[in-house]
Amino acid sequence: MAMPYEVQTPIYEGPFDLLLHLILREQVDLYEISLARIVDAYLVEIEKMDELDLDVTTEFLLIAATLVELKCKRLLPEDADIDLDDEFALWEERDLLIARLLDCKTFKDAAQVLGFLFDTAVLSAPRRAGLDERFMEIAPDLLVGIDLQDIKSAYLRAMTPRPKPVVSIDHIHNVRVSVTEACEELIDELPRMGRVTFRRLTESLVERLEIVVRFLAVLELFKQGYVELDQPRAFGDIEIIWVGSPTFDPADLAGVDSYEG
Amino acid sequence: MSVEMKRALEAIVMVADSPLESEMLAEITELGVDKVDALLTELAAEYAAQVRGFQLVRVAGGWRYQSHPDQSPYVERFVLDGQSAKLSAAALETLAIVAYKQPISRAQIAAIRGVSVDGVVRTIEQRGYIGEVARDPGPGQAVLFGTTPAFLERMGIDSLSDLPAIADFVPGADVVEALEHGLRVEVVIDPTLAGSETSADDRPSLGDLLDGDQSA
Amino acid sequence: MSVEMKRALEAIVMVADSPLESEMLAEITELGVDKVDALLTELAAEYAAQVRGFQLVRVAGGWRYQSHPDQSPYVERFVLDGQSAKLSAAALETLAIVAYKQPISRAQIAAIRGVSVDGVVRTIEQRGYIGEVARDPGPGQAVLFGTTPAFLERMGIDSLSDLPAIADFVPGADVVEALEHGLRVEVVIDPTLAGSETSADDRPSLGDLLDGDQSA
Repeated sequence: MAMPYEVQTPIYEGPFDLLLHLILREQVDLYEISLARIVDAYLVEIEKMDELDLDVTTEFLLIAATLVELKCKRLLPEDADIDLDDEFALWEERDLLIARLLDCKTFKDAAQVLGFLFDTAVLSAPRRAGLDERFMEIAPDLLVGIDLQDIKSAYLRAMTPRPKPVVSIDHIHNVRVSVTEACEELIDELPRMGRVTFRRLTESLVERLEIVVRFLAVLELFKQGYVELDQPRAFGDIEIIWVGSPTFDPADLAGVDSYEG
Repeated sequence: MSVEMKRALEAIVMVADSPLESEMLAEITELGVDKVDALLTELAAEYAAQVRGFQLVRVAGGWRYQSHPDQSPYVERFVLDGQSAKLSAAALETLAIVAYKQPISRAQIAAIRGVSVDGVVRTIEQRGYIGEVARDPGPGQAVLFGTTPAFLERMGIDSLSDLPAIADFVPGADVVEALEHGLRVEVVIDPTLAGSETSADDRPSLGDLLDGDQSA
Repeated sequence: MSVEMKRALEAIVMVADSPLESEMLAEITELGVDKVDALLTELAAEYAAQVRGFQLVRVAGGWRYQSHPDQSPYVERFVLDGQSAKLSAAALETLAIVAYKQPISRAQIAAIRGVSVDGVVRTIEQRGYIGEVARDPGPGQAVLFGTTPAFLERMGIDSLSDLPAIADFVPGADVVEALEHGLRVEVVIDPTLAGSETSADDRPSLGDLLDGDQSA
C-alpha cells in the first residue's frame, strides 16, 4: 500500500531539527521519502517567517544539496570508472553531516536539563530587600566622582537606539548558482532540445554544486508540470522531456525564489 | 561562640540583596572560609529541620535566603517581576551551548544549532544570562560569549560544575546507527558493470523519489 | 494548618522588598487580618526564642525581616566594606533617564533600557536619589518616579532646569515608542518630593519627553 509520507514540523527549528526529527523520531529512511516533500515542508516553514532568514535558507540549501547528492549516488547509473576521490568526498560530507546532527542532539538533550533546573529554580524567589534604612546613612555615597556631565552622557547612552541586528551574508558571496537561475537556463534550453538526458544536460558543468542545483531545478520544473521525467531502466539515464509551451516566459514560474541562496 | 557567629552570618545575609560569597563573609566575621561555609550549612539544616517557609542556599557562588519552593503558589501571587517568564526551547538550547562551550562566538553557536541565532542570543544577553567574556583574537574579532552569575542564580546552581557533564548527553550508539542508516551512502561498485535486475528492488525508483510514495 | 500558613507567611515576607501590610498578607493567604497578625507574632517569638540573628518586626504599618540590632557591628562592617561602592553603569543610566524624563514609570524605563530594571530602580531609590512623585492615573496606578531634593543637592544644582541641555538629540524610535506607551499628560506631581522651588512649569513638558529635547 503506497502511503505518501507527510512531513510534519509543528515546532520546526531549522534543518537539523527537521532531519533529526525525520531520522530519529519518525525512523524514516531518507532515501525512501521524497526530497520534494521535505523541501515543501521546509518552504512552508520559511513562509511562516516574517522575514526571509538567509542563514536558515542557505543552511537548508546546503543540507538539501548534500541529501540530493547522496540520493543521486543511488539513482544515477553507475560508472565503471567512478572517481574514488569523489566517492570519499561524499563519505566525508555525510560523516560531517552526521557529526553536526549528533552535536545538535547532544545540546538539545542538555537543554532539557537546563529547562528542568530553571523550572525548579523559579519556585524559589530570592530575598532582595537589602539594607534597613538605619544603615542607609552609613552606606557609601554611590555618586562619588559622578558629575552632571556623567549624568548627561549616561542619558545619551541610554537613549541612543540600539544597533539593529544585521544578517551577515558574507558567507554566501561565492555561491554562484541559484535554483531560480538554473530553472531559467533550463527553460531556455529544454524547449529546443525536446528530450534530453540529465547526463547530457550537466556534462558541461564542473562544480558539483552546480549539478546538484540543476537537479533541484529539474525537480522544480517537474513539480510545476513543465517537464516529464523518464527513467526507462533502473540506473539508466534520466530523460527529461519538455511538455510546457514552446514559448515559455520564465516570469510565469511560481515559487522558486525561496531556494535562492 | 559558634552561636554568636551564626547570628552574625544570619544578620549579614539577611540584609544582602544578592548572593554573598563565603570569602566576603569570612572577611567581615574574621572567620575562615571553611568555617563560614560550615556554619551556614548548619543554619540551612536548622531551617530545614524547623520546616521554615524560607531556605538558606548556596547559589551562583554565594549564600542567600529564598522562599521555599513548596510555597511558590503564595509567592507567585505576590512577586510578579517577570523573572519567572518561561525560556523558549531555542533559548534553553542556546544557553546550554554557551554554558558548555564557553567562550563561544555567535557563528559557532549557529553552526551547532543549524539556524541563525542572532535573535535568541540577543534575548538571553538582554536578560543578563550571557555576556561578552572575550574577543576572538582572529580577524573580525568576533565577540565570545560566556554565562554570567545571573545565569547560575536563575538556574539555582552554585557553579558551572553543578551541571551534569556534557558527556552524559552524547548520543548513544543506537542514535549514531540510526543516523548512519538514515543517511547511508550505498554505492556498489560492480566490476561487471551495472544493470542487474536483481538489485533493482532495493533501490528507490525515480517515481519514489519524486512523489514520496513508499511501498513498504 | 497553622504551621502551613506560617510557612506561607514566612516565604512571602522573606521575598518582599518593603514592609508588607497585614491586609495584603491576609488577601494573599485568604486568612483574616487578625489571624495573620497572630501567626506573625508567633513567628517573631519563635525567632526570638531561638536567638536568631534576624528579627520579624512590624514597622511602618507592615511586617518585615531585618537584622537583629545586636548584630549591627557586623552589618555596619558589611555596609562600609562597600560591596557595591560604585554605581553600576546600568544604575547610572537609569538614574539619568529618571532625571531627564521624570515622572516616569518602571515599565517605561524598562522599555527604554530593554531589560528589567526592578533591581537598579530599587537600589537608587533606597539610596534616596529617586522617589515616587506620582501615580499613573491609568489602570494599574503605576508608580511614577522622579529625582529627590537629595539628588539635586548631591549634584550641586538648584533645579532640574540646571541639568545640562540635550540639544539636537533625537532618541531612537524604540525609545519614543516606549515613552508614548502609557504616558499620561495629566500627571499630578507631588510638590513636596519634586525638590525645587521652581514650579511644575520648569519640568519637562510632554513635548520634551517625546522628542528628548531638553532645552532649558
